[in-house]
Amino acid sequence: MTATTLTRKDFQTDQDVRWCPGCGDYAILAQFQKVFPELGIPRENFAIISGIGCSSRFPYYMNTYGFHTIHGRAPALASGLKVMRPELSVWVITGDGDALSIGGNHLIHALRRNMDLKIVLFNNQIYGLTKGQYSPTSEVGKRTKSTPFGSLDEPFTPLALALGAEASFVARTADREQKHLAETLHAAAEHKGTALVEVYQNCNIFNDGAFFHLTEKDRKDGNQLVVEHGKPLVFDNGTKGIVFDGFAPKVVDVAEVGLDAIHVHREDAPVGYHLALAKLHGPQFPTALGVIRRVQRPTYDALVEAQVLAEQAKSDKNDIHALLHTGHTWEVG
Amino acid sequence: MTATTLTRKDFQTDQDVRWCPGCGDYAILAQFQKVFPELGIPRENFAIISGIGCSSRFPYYMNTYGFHTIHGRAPALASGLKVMRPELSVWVITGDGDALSIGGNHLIHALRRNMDLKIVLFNNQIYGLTKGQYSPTSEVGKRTKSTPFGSLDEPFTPLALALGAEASFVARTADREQKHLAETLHAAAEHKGTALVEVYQNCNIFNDGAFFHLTEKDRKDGNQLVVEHGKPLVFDNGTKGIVFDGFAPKVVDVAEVGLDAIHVHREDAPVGYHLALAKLHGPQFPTALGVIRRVQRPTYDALVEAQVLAEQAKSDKNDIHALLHTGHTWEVG
Amino acid sequence: MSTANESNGGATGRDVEVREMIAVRFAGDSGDGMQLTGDQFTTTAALVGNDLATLPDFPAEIRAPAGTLAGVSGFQIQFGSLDILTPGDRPDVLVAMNPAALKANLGDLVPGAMIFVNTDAFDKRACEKVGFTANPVEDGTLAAFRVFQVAFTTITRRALEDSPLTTREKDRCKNFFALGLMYWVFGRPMDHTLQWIQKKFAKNADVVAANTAVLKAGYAYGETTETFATTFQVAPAVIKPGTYRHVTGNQATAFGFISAAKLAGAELFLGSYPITPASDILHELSRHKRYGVRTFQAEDEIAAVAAAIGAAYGGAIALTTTSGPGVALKAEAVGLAVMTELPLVIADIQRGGPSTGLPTKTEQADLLQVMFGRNGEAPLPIVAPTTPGDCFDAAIEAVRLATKYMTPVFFLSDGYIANGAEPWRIPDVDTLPSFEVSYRTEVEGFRPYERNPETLARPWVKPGTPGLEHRIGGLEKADGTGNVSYDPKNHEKMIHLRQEKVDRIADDIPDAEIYGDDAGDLLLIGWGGTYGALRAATMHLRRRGHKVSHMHLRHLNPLPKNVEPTMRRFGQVVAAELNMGQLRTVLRAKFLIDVKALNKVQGQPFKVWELVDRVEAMLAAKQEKTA
Amino acid sequence: MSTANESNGGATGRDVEVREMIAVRFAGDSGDGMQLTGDQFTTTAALVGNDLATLPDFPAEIRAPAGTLAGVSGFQIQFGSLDILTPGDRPDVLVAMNPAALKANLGDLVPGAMIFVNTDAFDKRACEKVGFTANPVEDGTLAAFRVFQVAFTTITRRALEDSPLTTREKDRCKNFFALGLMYWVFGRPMDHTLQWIQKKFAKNADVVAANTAVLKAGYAYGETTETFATTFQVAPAVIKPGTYRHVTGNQATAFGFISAAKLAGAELFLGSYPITPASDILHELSRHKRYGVRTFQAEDEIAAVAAAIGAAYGGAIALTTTSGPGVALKAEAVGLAVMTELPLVIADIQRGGPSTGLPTKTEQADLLQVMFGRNGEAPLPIVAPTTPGDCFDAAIEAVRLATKYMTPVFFLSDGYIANGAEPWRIPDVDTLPSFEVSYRTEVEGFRPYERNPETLARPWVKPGTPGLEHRIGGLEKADGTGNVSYDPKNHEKMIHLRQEKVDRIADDIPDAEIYGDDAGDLLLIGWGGTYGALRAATMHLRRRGHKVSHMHLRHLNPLPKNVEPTMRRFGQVVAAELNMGQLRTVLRAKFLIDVKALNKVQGQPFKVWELVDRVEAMLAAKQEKTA
Ligand SMILES: Cc1ncc(C[n+]2csc(CCOP(=O)(O)OP(=O)(O)O)c2C)c(N)n1
Ligand SMILES: Cc1ncc(C[n+]2csc(CCOP(=O)(O)OP(=O)(O)O)c2C)c(N)n1
Ligand code: SF4
Ligand code: SF4
Ligand SMILES: [Mg+2]
Ligand SMILES: [Mg+2]
Repeated sequence: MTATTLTRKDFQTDQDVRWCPGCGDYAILAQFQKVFPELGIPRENFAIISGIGCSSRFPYYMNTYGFHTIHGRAPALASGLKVMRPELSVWVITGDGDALSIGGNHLIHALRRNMDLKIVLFNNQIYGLTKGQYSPTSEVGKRTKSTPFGSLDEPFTPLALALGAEASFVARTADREQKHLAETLHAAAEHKGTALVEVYQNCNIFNDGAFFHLTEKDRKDGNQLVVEHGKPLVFDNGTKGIVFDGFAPKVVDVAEVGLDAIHVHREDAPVGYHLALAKLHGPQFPTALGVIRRVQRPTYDALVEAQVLAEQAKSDKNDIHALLHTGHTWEVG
Repeated sequence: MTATTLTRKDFQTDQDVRWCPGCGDYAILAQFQKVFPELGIPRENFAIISGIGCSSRFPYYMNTYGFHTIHGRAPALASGLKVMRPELSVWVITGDGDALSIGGNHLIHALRRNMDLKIVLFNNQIYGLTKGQYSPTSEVGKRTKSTPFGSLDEPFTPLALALGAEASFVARTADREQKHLAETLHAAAEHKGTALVEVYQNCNIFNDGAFFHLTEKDRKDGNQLVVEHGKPLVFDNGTKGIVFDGFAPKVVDVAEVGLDAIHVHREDAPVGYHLALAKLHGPQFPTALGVIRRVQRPTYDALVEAQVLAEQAKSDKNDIHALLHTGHTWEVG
Repeated sequence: MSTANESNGGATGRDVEVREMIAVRFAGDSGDGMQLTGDQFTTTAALVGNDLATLPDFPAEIRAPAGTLAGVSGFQIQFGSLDILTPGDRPDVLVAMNPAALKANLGDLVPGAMIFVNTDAFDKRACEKVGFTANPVEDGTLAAFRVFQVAFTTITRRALEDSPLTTREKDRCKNFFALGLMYWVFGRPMDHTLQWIQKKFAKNADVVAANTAVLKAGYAYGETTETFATTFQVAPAVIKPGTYRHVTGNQATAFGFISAAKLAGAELFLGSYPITPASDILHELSRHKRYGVRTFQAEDEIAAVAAAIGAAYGGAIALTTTSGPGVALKAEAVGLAVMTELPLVIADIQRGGPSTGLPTKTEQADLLQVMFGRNGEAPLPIVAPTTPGDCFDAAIEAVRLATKYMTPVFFLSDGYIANGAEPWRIPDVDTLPSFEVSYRTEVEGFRPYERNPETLARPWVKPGTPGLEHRIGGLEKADGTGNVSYDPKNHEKMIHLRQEKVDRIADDIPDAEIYGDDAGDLLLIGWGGTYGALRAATMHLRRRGHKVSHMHLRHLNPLPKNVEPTMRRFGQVVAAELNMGQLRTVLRAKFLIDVKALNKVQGQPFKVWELVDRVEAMLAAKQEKTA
Repeated sequence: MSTANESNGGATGRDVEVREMIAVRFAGDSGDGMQLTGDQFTTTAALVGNDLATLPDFPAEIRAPAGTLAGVSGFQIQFGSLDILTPGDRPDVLVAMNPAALKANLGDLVPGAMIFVNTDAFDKRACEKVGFTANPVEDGTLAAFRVFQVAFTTITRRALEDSPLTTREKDRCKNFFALGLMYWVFGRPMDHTLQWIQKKFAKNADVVAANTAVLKAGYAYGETTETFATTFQVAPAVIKPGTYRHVTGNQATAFGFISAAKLAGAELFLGSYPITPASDILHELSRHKRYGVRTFQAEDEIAAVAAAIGAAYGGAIALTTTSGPGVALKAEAVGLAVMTELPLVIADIQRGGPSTGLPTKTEQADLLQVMFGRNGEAPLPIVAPTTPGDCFDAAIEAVRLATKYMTPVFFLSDGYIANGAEPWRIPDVDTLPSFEVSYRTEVEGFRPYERNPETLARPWVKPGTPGLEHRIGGLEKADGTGNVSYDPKNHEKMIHLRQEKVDRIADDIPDAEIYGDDAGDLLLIGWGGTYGALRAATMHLRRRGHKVSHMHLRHLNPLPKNVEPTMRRFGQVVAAELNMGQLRTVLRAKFLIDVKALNKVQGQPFKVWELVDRVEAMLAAKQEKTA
């Protein structure tokens, strides 16, 4: 199957989709099925690796190579695959519990190594599959089955964690922002290195409406800051903007200060800026969507490949005889 | 034993210290034995929890309660202890492999939760105990037993990772900076919340001299930036300073720009600044030592305690009978 | 299972069947409220004085699409005038809210079972969606059954003609119609449910009115129509007097651990990471901060057990709860608890494996994992509850052993009893075992690994105790001092001491329960959650004249002392397990007795009659051989 | 162990003892270069044609303080004209560089052993530091031995009077003095070491000169002084012709896996996290990128095995290496490999447990962990190498089984053979088994869980293969299609299929090796790294007239087919293990044979003579009973 002729249908499977009706995962699936045929990659060269969670059932619904692994370990498993098979387009699908609770360590190490993986984190700020416990992204005070008196711990901002872990690409989007979601997936696919895409995803059963302030028509304008490289940080239909006073962000009226005063987004700016941007949140600030950081550095898998090739150039790579005879030997008889 | 009469000797044990002669760990131990008696805490109220590694043998040499646990899990084990026993002063001793490789996840979650733990990370940029493999803080290209052709992965900057993980207190010091080390331990001890102290530690066997540019008399002035709250970021005997151009740091001549132009360090500044500071490194920049971030937020253990007390105020906490009879019951016979 | 039928022409001219026990299943879409309906029916049965056992059966998906097989939610109850040991093998009565529910359950019914179908849901599309080519109610598919077609939805709507609720809201009441109808079929009072409706929906009078009306409509429908040929009469059971409540296994487990901590005079700490089917213990314990319970939802299972070890080190009653995959992750840390001899309970609520396996199904295939799944020689006690209610006592027993012997203990439950519920006689708090723990404070002569000569337990010292500062850890300990020791002989000594400490517990646990004679042709050995099925099967086998007894193990390591002698008194010994023969492996290795396997690995509990059949076959085979 | 002594007055008027085998231990401070000295001595012995076995003995600490017991580093070699199976129980000759080295090794020596002490190191302080109240060389402590006092340091300095090296540098040469002396004592040529010095220190002519001078000084010292009463003559062994080299077990393991990948026609991937005593496999494999080996030092053991599974999924020969604590962490992921039926080798280099235990010591206590330490029923094959050299073949065997049967396989080595070295006859590459793997590419009729009718293996498909896109995972698989299935009967079927796949391997492995007659009074069963000691003990037992045979298992799951019938042909069956009886448990459970235990759990290998003694006691006890 050549890549150019692929359509959305080619990526659909015969399995019944088993998410709750209304779940945000459907919308994300739809965008994947739209974007994958556009990437110019033969279908058989995709591998989708997931952990465990509602989100992690994703591979069953994509007609590519897919591996539904165990809880939290998808980035590690995908790393082994990518190191051996650098020609594949390897995607990791994970949830906020899968990626940040049990799997937090593998995530940060994949980012540090800059493994060429596309990691898409469905963040619904809840454990869906296990029926509604709070997660490491749940807001403080959240009442869930496991925190009937309200949760106590400060959540992670996933992109901030990733930036602290040397991420070369971090982006954020939302299930209901279909076009933006598709564009962000495209950007991730094109990045050489670990691309972390956080997708705000509505769990209509256990955490309904967590992101409605960002995704619903009547509320999103004032809360959504869509960032683009080289463009000023404006939102609310261009009426408001973000400036920095030293390292501290401030919301200003564009009309008042003029568009030129507004901070211009750069994907390759110092990471301190990206951290500040990733951490903007309501009610005081809008939430940033888009590619927040994108810088180039060598990928681990490519470096391994180069080391192997350099060494192999020195001798016959199949000569076991030579291997066994390295060092001191002696003859008997 | 009342706290006030304690001396260094009270914290020494009868166990032979089994680090290699010349190891930086000795210097750190000496400062602990100096600082602990000064903290006004009864000896029996210290608990030192470590993982596995050369550094993690530390508890055996401190005459307090000590637990040499398993590799990477010390922050998690210490969390359970602290939640049950908030009155104890709980210290975690860990290495760069223990804390950041196998234990990375527990570390970032402890920081996020702001467990009231003092985590002291002996960073020698190598696996000492297992005889010299590269670690997640080893520089790229490092040749070790497990990377004979040079390591490929970007190291973590431990404090940057911590900042991305919502740390309320991060500091850096070095084994050979005895006074600074002691002051930093004091600051950590006084912080309510997770305090992460990175101690650059010389492993004279497997990674000798890794920090000599920061600790040796003839080299340190130009490379060491000691930060203090409210003081400008100057180094090299006050001749040089750091300024920020937007988010980008720059080294300037103090004589040229004037002291007032130098950026003033604030421990409670926006985290983007702390990240920028934590990531300064040579050859272009000096390395920051000192308390880089210190902010107050509630600790997990205190919040748990408060929830428990609030609930206990409502009823008899020992009334099992009431517990078993909650909800619908019926009588037979 | 009907064991005695007696048909009388009732007052209305219809038959009244008197039953010793009967099994009813409610089945519908996930959204149809079947669990609630089952709960109500159960409570009323209990109030009427029946003994009973129940089993909910959830779909694996959170919300599967409506009308699909994957989305069917079921609730089964068996109740009767006898000792009820299981929720029943095969329902005598099925309430099917839609074609999916019918399809999913048809294979399970006893021949001649009564089926109540909601005909409104049986349109062509719905039937085809689940693979019926025609309407099964009409095409003879159900010929073997007594089928009653009732237009649940239509009648519900009719009963609510005057209600201000929307049609969708009205339709949601139809489970109360089904419940009302069943109350009539079994001659049960509606009071409890009526009161419950009042309380539950107190905030919305319209809903109270609607549910009340529909419940009554269901009852009235039974009474006034001529459709139903039979009603049932199930007499109260002879039940031990006392105060009763329902508990699921997981709830009883939570109650047990809270109580155990109180009995020990210490505070309970739970470190846990959610996982099916163990999460409900975390949920339940999270609610009981007022009893000093501290729950810590950790970042993963390793952190959960590590935190629990830290809590134990701090002097708490420390617990970690999980299922099989989580146990695998905790293995290394459990070894640390063995080496440091700290009290800790690891609760494994088993589910179908290997790997993610069948996460919502039951199995008993973790026994060898909990027994052997650690590096090095790391023995520890294992306690396995037998019924939902027994989870309470087994939890207390696990804590008792952990604290008395200073050792980690496995509490080995399973999905079947964890989710299953039964009426539970609430124990008198004063009758619970007392085992207040004591912490060492005496400085004189303190040595961290000095042992109690009877139990071999080392002292438990709380950090914060002046003068007892000491260090422990995972490296081998010198006998007595607890210092790090690489001495070869010391290592062997410590290995033997740790083993002997566990072995000695055999003197401190009751004999295994034996049902039936203590000698005979065949001994059925089981453990844990298969108790009810094995016991019921043995009862039937004995009624049928077989010399069969049942020995059930709650303590799996060490084994009770009567296990071996009892086994030797039977012609055949059979280990019946929901695995490939794990206890069997242990028994054979220990005693060199030719224990036979009676295994099932289907993610399902044993059915009583399959046990009866398989045991009879084994008896016959043996007879043939010896004949 | 000396088995035949013959004393001749030699040319110099001193005795020459002819020995069939002899054991020598070099011991000193960590910094004294004992490992290097041992290596040189070993290579020369090999070149002279002796058979031999060696054992290094490192301190647990990286660099323990000089002069302490904890800092003693030792190297033992046994060599001879016979088949040498172990490094020797008790040295006949000890070279002690300081009091600590003497103290640490004294208890191990045979009575009458020769001890060479470096008197320069025996000052008062040094003696007292290790607990000697007086100089043991002088106070009669060594009365039972033949002690030779040599001033190693003084003579070394003297030999280097003209050298430009510093005194500290000169003193570092003293191990070459010891080596030269030993070469004289055993009549060995110095050529090899002289060449080696040239090459090794090529960059520093002064060091070459110094080491050369000191080596020769040691030899000359022996030859010219009258101090030594005895020298030894150890004839060459009859050794199979071929090209030989030294290998440690870990090195042979690495070579084996590289070769296996080449034989399979695929690339090798190693995912690993450093841990003693497995790290050297990682180190060795990291050096061989030229053979396409990709090593990945992961963030932890879980990531290491997960990455290996990912590599296997990608079509690689996937390996993960660790020790017991790491195996515990990998358990959950190994279950995933079982469920997804991917080839994977997990190498467990066992060490002393439980928990962190005795990390630098050997043990065999992970057998039940690797057999049973996973949730659910998750059977897999286990291969255990028997000697350092056998690690090579066992590694190939593990890969062969993994790829042929599409299953994870455990490779169960231990610290003793991992660090031990032996001369190894390098196999002719053409004689290695060939088992080229094939990946499915045919689209027609593809089903992910269709099985090869003979092996029951499912097809191996590389992502990137057009038309075969499919999904796998840890949930139970439907037979054939591999789709997710919650069907009870399917689950049971798959459980049985996975078990049968492993069971069928019994048809594809050789019978267990039996040494001695195939019937008799006592069968000694062992597995893995105890091979040499058991074999040597059996040899001695047979020489002493006992009807004892030795059966050694390299395949532990499934067991070779001759295991049961062989066991049944012996009066007693004894499982000799460095644990509390783990193989014994397996054998008893499987065969109901009363296998007796001969255990040792001291972090040490078996000594040949302790085996002989214990077996003789068992033989005597049995005779008494039957008499
Ligand atoms: C080792 C292990 N621990 C726990 C679980 C149970 N578990 C499955 S998914 C999950 C969390 C799901 O949350 P998230 O990753 O946010 O995914 P979502 O369902 O919300 O998409 C948990 C705790 C498991 N399957 N395996
Ligand atoms: C589960 C487990 N994996 C691996 C090891 C082996 N191990 C012990 S310490 C260590 C790393 C030590 O490095 P670091 O934490 O930097 O401490 P250092 O020795 O440098 O102080 C490793 C890999 C272990 N003990 N347990
Ligand atoms: S529980 Fe939430 S996340 Fe999971 S499928 Fe349902 S709606 Fe989606
Ligand atoms: S190996 Fe390095 S870190 Fe470890 S004790 Fe020696 S010098 Fe210190
Ligand atoms: Mg989630
Ligand atoms: Mg280190």
